[in-house]
Amino acid sequence: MSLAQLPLLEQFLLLQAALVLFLSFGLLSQTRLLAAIHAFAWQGALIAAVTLTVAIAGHSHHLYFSALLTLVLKAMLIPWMLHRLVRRLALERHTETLSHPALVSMVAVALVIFSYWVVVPIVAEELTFTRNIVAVSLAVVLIGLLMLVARQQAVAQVLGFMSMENGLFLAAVSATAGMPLVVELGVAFDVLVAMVLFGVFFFQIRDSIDSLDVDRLNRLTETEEETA
Amino acid sequence: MDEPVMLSAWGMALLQALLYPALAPLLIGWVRKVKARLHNRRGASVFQPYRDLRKLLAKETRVAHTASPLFRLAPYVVFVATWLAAATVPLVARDLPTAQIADIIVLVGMLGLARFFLALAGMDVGTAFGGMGSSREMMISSLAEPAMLVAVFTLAMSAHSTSLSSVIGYHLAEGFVLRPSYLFAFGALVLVALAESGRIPVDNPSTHLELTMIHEGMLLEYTGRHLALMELAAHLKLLLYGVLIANVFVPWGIGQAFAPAALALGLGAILLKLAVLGAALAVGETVVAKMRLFRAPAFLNLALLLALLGLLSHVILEVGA
Amino acid sequence: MNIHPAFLLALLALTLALASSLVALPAARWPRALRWASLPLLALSGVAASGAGLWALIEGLDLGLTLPLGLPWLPWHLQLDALAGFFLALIGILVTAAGIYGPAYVRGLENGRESLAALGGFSGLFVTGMLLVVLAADAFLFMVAWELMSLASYFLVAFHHDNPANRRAAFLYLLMAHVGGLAILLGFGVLAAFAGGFEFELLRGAELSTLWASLCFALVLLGFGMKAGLVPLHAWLPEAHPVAPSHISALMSGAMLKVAVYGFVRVVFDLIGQFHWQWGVVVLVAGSLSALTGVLFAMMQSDLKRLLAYSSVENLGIIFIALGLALLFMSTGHPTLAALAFVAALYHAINHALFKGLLFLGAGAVLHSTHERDLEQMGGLLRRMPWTGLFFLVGCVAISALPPLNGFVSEWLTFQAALQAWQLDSGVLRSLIPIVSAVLALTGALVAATFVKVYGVAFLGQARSRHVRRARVVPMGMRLGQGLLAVFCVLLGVLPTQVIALLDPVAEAVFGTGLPQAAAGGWLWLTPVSAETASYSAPLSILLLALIAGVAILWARRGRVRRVRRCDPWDCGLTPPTPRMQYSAASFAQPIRRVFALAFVLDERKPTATDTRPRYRLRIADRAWSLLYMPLAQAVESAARRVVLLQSGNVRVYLGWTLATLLVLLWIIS
Amino acid sequence: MSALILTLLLPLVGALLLAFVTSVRWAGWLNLGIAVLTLTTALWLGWEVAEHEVIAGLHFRVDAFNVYLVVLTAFVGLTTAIFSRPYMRHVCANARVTPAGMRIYHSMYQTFMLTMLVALTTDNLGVLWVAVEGATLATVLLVSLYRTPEAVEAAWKYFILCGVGIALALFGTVLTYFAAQQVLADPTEGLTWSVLHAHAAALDPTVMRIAFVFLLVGYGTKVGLVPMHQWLPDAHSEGPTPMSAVLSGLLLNVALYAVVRLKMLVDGSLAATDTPHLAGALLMGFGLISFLVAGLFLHRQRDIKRMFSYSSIEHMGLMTFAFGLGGPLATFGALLHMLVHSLTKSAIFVTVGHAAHIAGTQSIDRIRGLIRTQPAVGWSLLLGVVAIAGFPPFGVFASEFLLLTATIQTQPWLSAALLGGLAVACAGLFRHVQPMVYGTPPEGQQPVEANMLPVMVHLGLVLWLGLAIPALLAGWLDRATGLIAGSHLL
Repeated sequence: MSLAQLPLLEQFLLLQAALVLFLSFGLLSQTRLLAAIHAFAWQGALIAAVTLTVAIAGHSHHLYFSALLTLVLKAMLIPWMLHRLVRRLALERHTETLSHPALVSMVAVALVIFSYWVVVPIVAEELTFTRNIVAVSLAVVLIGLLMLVARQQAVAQVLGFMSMENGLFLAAVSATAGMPLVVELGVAFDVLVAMVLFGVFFFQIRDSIDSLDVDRLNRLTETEEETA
Repeated sequence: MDEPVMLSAWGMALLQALLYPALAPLLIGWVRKVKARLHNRRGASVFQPYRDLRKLLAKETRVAHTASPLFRLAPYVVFVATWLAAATVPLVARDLPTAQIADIIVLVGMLGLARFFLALAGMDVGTAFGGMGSSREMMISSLAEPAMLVAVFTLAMSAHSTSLSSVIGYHLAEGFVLRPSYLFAFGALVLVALAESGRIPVDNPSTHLELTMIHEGMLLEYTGRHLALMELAAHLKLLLYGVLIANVFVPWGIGQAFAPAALALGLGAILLKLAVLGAALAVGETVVAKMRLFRAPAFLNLALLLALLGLLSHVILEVGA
Repeated sequence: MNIHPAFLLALLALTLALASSLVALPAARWPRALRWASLPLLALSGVAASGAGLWALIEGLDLGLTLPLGLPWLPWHLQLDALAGFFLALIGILVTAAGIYGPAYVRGLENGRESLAALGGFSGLFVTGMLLVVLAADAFLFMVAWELMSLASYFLVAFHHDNPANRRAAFLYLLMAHVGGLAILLGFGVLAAFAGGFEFELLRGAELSTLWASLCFALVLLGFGMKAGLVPLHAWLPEAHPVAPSHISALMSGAMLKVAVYGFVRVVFDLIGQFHWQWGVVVLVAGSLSALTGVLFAMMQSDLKRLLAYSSVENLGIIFIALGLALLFMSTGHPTLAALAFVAALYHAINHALFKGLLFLGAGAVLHSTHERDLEQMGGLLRRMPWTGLFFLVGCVAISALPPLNGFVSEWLTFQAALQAWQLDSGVLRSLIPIVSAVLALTGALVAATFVKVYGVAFLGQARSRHVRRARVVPMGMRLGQGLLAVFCVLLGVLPTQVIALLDPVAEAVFGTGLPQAAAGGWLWLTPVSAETASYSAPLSILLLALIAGVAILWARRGRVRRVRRCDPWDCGLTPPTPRMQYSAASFAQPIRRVFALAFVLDERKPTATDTRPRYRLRIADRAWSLLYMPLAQAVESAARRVVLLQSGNVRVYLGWTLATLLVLLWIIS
Repeated sequence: MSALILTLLLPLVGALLLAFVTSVRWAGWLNLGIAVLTLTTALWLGWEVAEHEVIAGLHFRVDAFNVYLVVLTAFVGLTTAIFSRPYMRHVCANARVTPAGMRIYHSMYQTFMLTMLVALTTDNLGVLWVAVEGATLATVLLVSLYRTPEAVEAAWKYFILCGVGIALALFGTVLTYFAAQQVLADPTEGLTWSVLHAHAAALDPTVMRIAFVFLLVGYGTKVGLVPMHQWLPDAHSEGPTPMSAVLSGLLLNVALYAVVRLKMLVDGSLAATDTPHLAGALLMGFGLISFLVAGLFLHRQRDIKRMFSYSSIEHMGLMTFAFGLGGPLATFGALLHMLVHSLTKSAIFVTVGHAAHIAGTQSIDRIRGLIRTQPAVGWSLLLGVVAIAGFPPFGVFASEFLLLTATIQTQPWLSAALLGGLAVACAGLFRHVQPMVYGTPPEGQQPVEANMLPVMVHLGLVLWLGLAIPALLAGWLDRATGLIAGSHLL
């Protein structure tokens, strides 16, 4: 069925999903840390919006709560923490030079197509709409992973990781109208703790190799020949 | 067999066993005589070997300080083993219990035992020549023994038996058949016999030239009665091979029963055969030259090859499944 | 349930062996625990085992028993039938000898650095393992016992672990034992897949297609052949056997290799229960190859124990030749002949156990009193250690397959079996078997040469080094141990008919027929097929030997001068020869080395005329290494070198792997 | 039920308490005490489960499959605590760790135990996910405890890789939930394993397929399946030794446990489709690859702890393969292998800790002649390796026997690969271990005061399991086999 036949709310949902996807492209290609963090915050906000929309659509109350949760956590708390970290690490001016930006975004596009192709076989007519959202969120997840692969800056990697989480939230909310509350809370808690730990590790890494370039974390390897 | 026959059989067996050492020197003497004639010499009497043995027995026996008890034990073992081996080969009569005691594989084993102690004795005193002799002897024998066994197997497989008397009986029973396998086996046995009894072209019984000697090298340290035993054992060995070849390939004339006539015939027959063989040996030793030691393997490989050919031709041509 | 006394005896043997390993543990603090408690217990266990084995043989028992151990649905199944009994007896005799011999031997180790607790403990476990393998009646227990045996012997090989060479040997041994064990395990797996269970009872009933049966056969041949040291799977054997303490070497060569033979017989002849002439040919060829290679390399060795180890390879080859003949005859429907070959194999198995054990114990005695394993340093030991010299001589004569000792009987039987080839229909086999017997003959002759070298160089002549010149008679226990085995060598040589009467039930059990003709002519005459075909009377030949000896002595000693005078050696009138002028082991082997040069990888350094200090160096390598083992090792190494590229150290690469895996999987499933 | 609650509460309380105990001595003892109590309650739980098949309630469910893992976890937790008390004091004395670090260590130790137990006992896939992620978070700080550059690097890699993996697993979970919602009357139960298992056949196979891929990659990362294994050797080699022991002994098991639970669901939903054994095939593939690759890795090791972590990968691969193979024989073997492997491997890591102390280094080339320096340690290491290499009479042999025979019954040609892999692995282990235990020790290699009790107990148990499997355990394992493979063995 075509977009036009969908109710307005769902069209709105798809729009938001599209925006989320767009933002993760932005994250992927954004070289300035602070800007990337902002993009991430916006992504979080959009996820929250999506949740809210679904809540309104489905009148499911616990989704209101999780919308709030998402907003606070993804759009405010974590970006704020990252902000603080970046400032304390004196990385405000840090810009990263991507090795092959064009290639990376091409790969990202390919990933989008791939994820759609993967999800297509889910054939249940009334699901087409959710199916597409699953495709989008899968794309977001994969792009987040791609970002982890492409970026050598620890903070940027964390952003990629977090945007993966965003993709998960998107999927959870839009496709399944929200996970059970227990799980939501647990996940949120884990993410928060993870964020804190990331913060700790930024400093540990900087102390050990006085930089946050993960390519320089290459002591532990099997490849070099024995020096006996 | 009922008692009296049994007894007479055993008696015969013992007589025949005694006949071997009695005849052995004679064969040597005969060969030497013929050789001398071929060399246009008069040569010593045919009975010279007996006199040599008597002389050796009369002489004092000396043993090196460095020798161990085994050195004095060895001559007896060598002699006894060779004699026992010989005793199992039908000489004048065929169906003797001694032939039952040991078939042809045991015979080879007995000769092996003799050789084993002979070689050990050679190494005992700890002289260079002794060791050299033993080493070469074992090399030669390790090639000759398989050749001999395979040649014998050819006979055994066609006669379906490894007991000499059965083999001979089988041949007598089926009369004269021209078997290619026997030709090869015969050739192999002759070569082996030459090598094993230390004749030209492998070894030269009448030299003490250190580079060439094998058998003599091991006997260097022996004197007196020990030497006599060793010599006699060597003679026995030659006789044994002669009789083996003669009676297995040309069994006719051997005594089938224990009747005096048959036995006398058998004795005459074997003497005749041995005379011929001895003459042939003498001729061969005169015309052929002793070969270098490391040509000997080739010589024995030829023997082994012949033997195998015999075996295969038997399997392929004669059984004919 | 009431257990048959024979079985109780076997269990007692097991317990005693275990006990001996337990009481050895305090040896860490009190070294004497080994001498006074552990080894005597081991000897007792040996006695019990041989008793149980003989019982089973004489009565032709076939008993079963289950113990509440093992897997929940598969308790340990034990069995005691004729076959097991025979090998039980074999192991028992050897263990007894080792137990008697051991105390005096380990005394020499008490002030060494190695822990005697390990020695005693693992010796006990080793024996336990061997006995348990023979008694096992289900695949699981069999494998447990088998690997226990391998493992314990590994620790014994690694006993003198200060020497890196020994460690390498132990490593190689463990590795090959493990691979072999796994192969056997898979072989059992094939059987079990068809039988639906692991008990031998069920495995016997398994209906395999020829393909599967052949696969199973190949696996077990690989596994047991590896343990039995069949060429080219023998590489570990000459490395591992010599480095263990000598009484253990005796057990390893004498008993453990036979356990491998047992396993092969049990699985191939008993469990698989079908015979194909192709199998026979394979075994025959493998056996001949091992026999020839083994003896040739034995001839070339100058390390006494290493030489003995190589000769074990040769003897196992002979055993497998006989087994191959049995397979051939069975597959072509001649059970009686198969039984003949089989009996020959068993006979040679026990013979080899006896004389190889004896020889290793002798080598141990030499080692004990001279601390020397290198033949080139020995000489003249017969006059310094007369008893050991005598026993060793018996061993040498026996192993050289010379009448009237035991080695000859089994070789004779093997020949007799081979000579029945004319009864086969297929001309190919008819011509193959005689060639094999030719190889056998060649092997026999070379063995004689080898042991002339060993005895002549080590025990005769003059001492080649000071410490050998100072050699002393070894203690009573060690002499007893050797004597026991020597006596057995003579007995089995002189009374073949009785021994074969004992072996008959085994053949009966396996082929359903024994050797009815064997003693047809009375106990004096051994006539395996029929009196016309072949007969051998060891007792009478002994009698005649004695008789003739008497005659000879009388005749020879009637000369005028009776007494023997001592003098310097003549040696063609050279100056009194020095020890360095003697033929050395290497020089003795030189002609054969030259004749069979093809078999070896020779690295010979002859001194040149201008050498100030001329030295002759000779290295002989085994082709199996360059052809089989090295390539394998290199393959693994290079594979490892490639694989480690996975661990590049860069976290982004790792994440890339994760992403790639994810995508590939998604692609696969859609 | 109360037993279960206690079993979960004890570590929680312990974690909170230990976070505030400043005295290293008391912390060690307290840690030990809590471990003891946990074990007792775990045994109680086991007894209850033996009483009445299943204990379920409030998102928790204990059946035959996980109860023996619970007991095992508590047990290894205890023995490791016994070892860690003197060991960590030794470490602390060498000032490699600050007292604050020690507080984190002990608190996190209990937290880790908590997450393990929760992950094992929960019936809710979401909670399972939360627990496994929690385990990562709890251990990641411990990996970087020593603050050496290597440690920090290892921790970072561990964190990122497992974080990503787990995130993927969450996506899989979401998809499962998504599939569940289409069939379940009450969507909130969409993550309850038991309910899902009941309705497995109805779940949309396509979604489940995709979901399983994500779950496999996700939890597989934690299992240490090649090629997502790279974090494992780093984390094992750089973290404190007790951590390595529990990681290898427990965490990997739990991750594999999760994978198997989910495989059961997927099998249910795919049963009707044309690829009913997809999950099994994937598991077999990953297992075999991990097994072979890890075996090869063993040959190139220079760090003793890394080496044994690769051996862990190898064995996890073997178990994964066996679970993928399916069938009662293989499954029973795999369950048994889980048990004996974690016992043996934790014992080995404990021994390795002592060995490293003796030699003052983890570099294989510089550890020599342990048997001479300290026979107890040397022999334990040697015997441990013998056990892990699959020699009888140790239990690992029993399980490998079952695996191999099961393989040759169902997939005969793969058994060749197993044969080669085992041989390569055995060679890889012994070529490094022999020089370490044998030979003459270098100068200045001193014995240390070592408490070999845990090692003895573990190896003793493994030996016992190799000789005879007690009826109770056999019953548990067999019921678990029934759950997983659908048919019993006994």
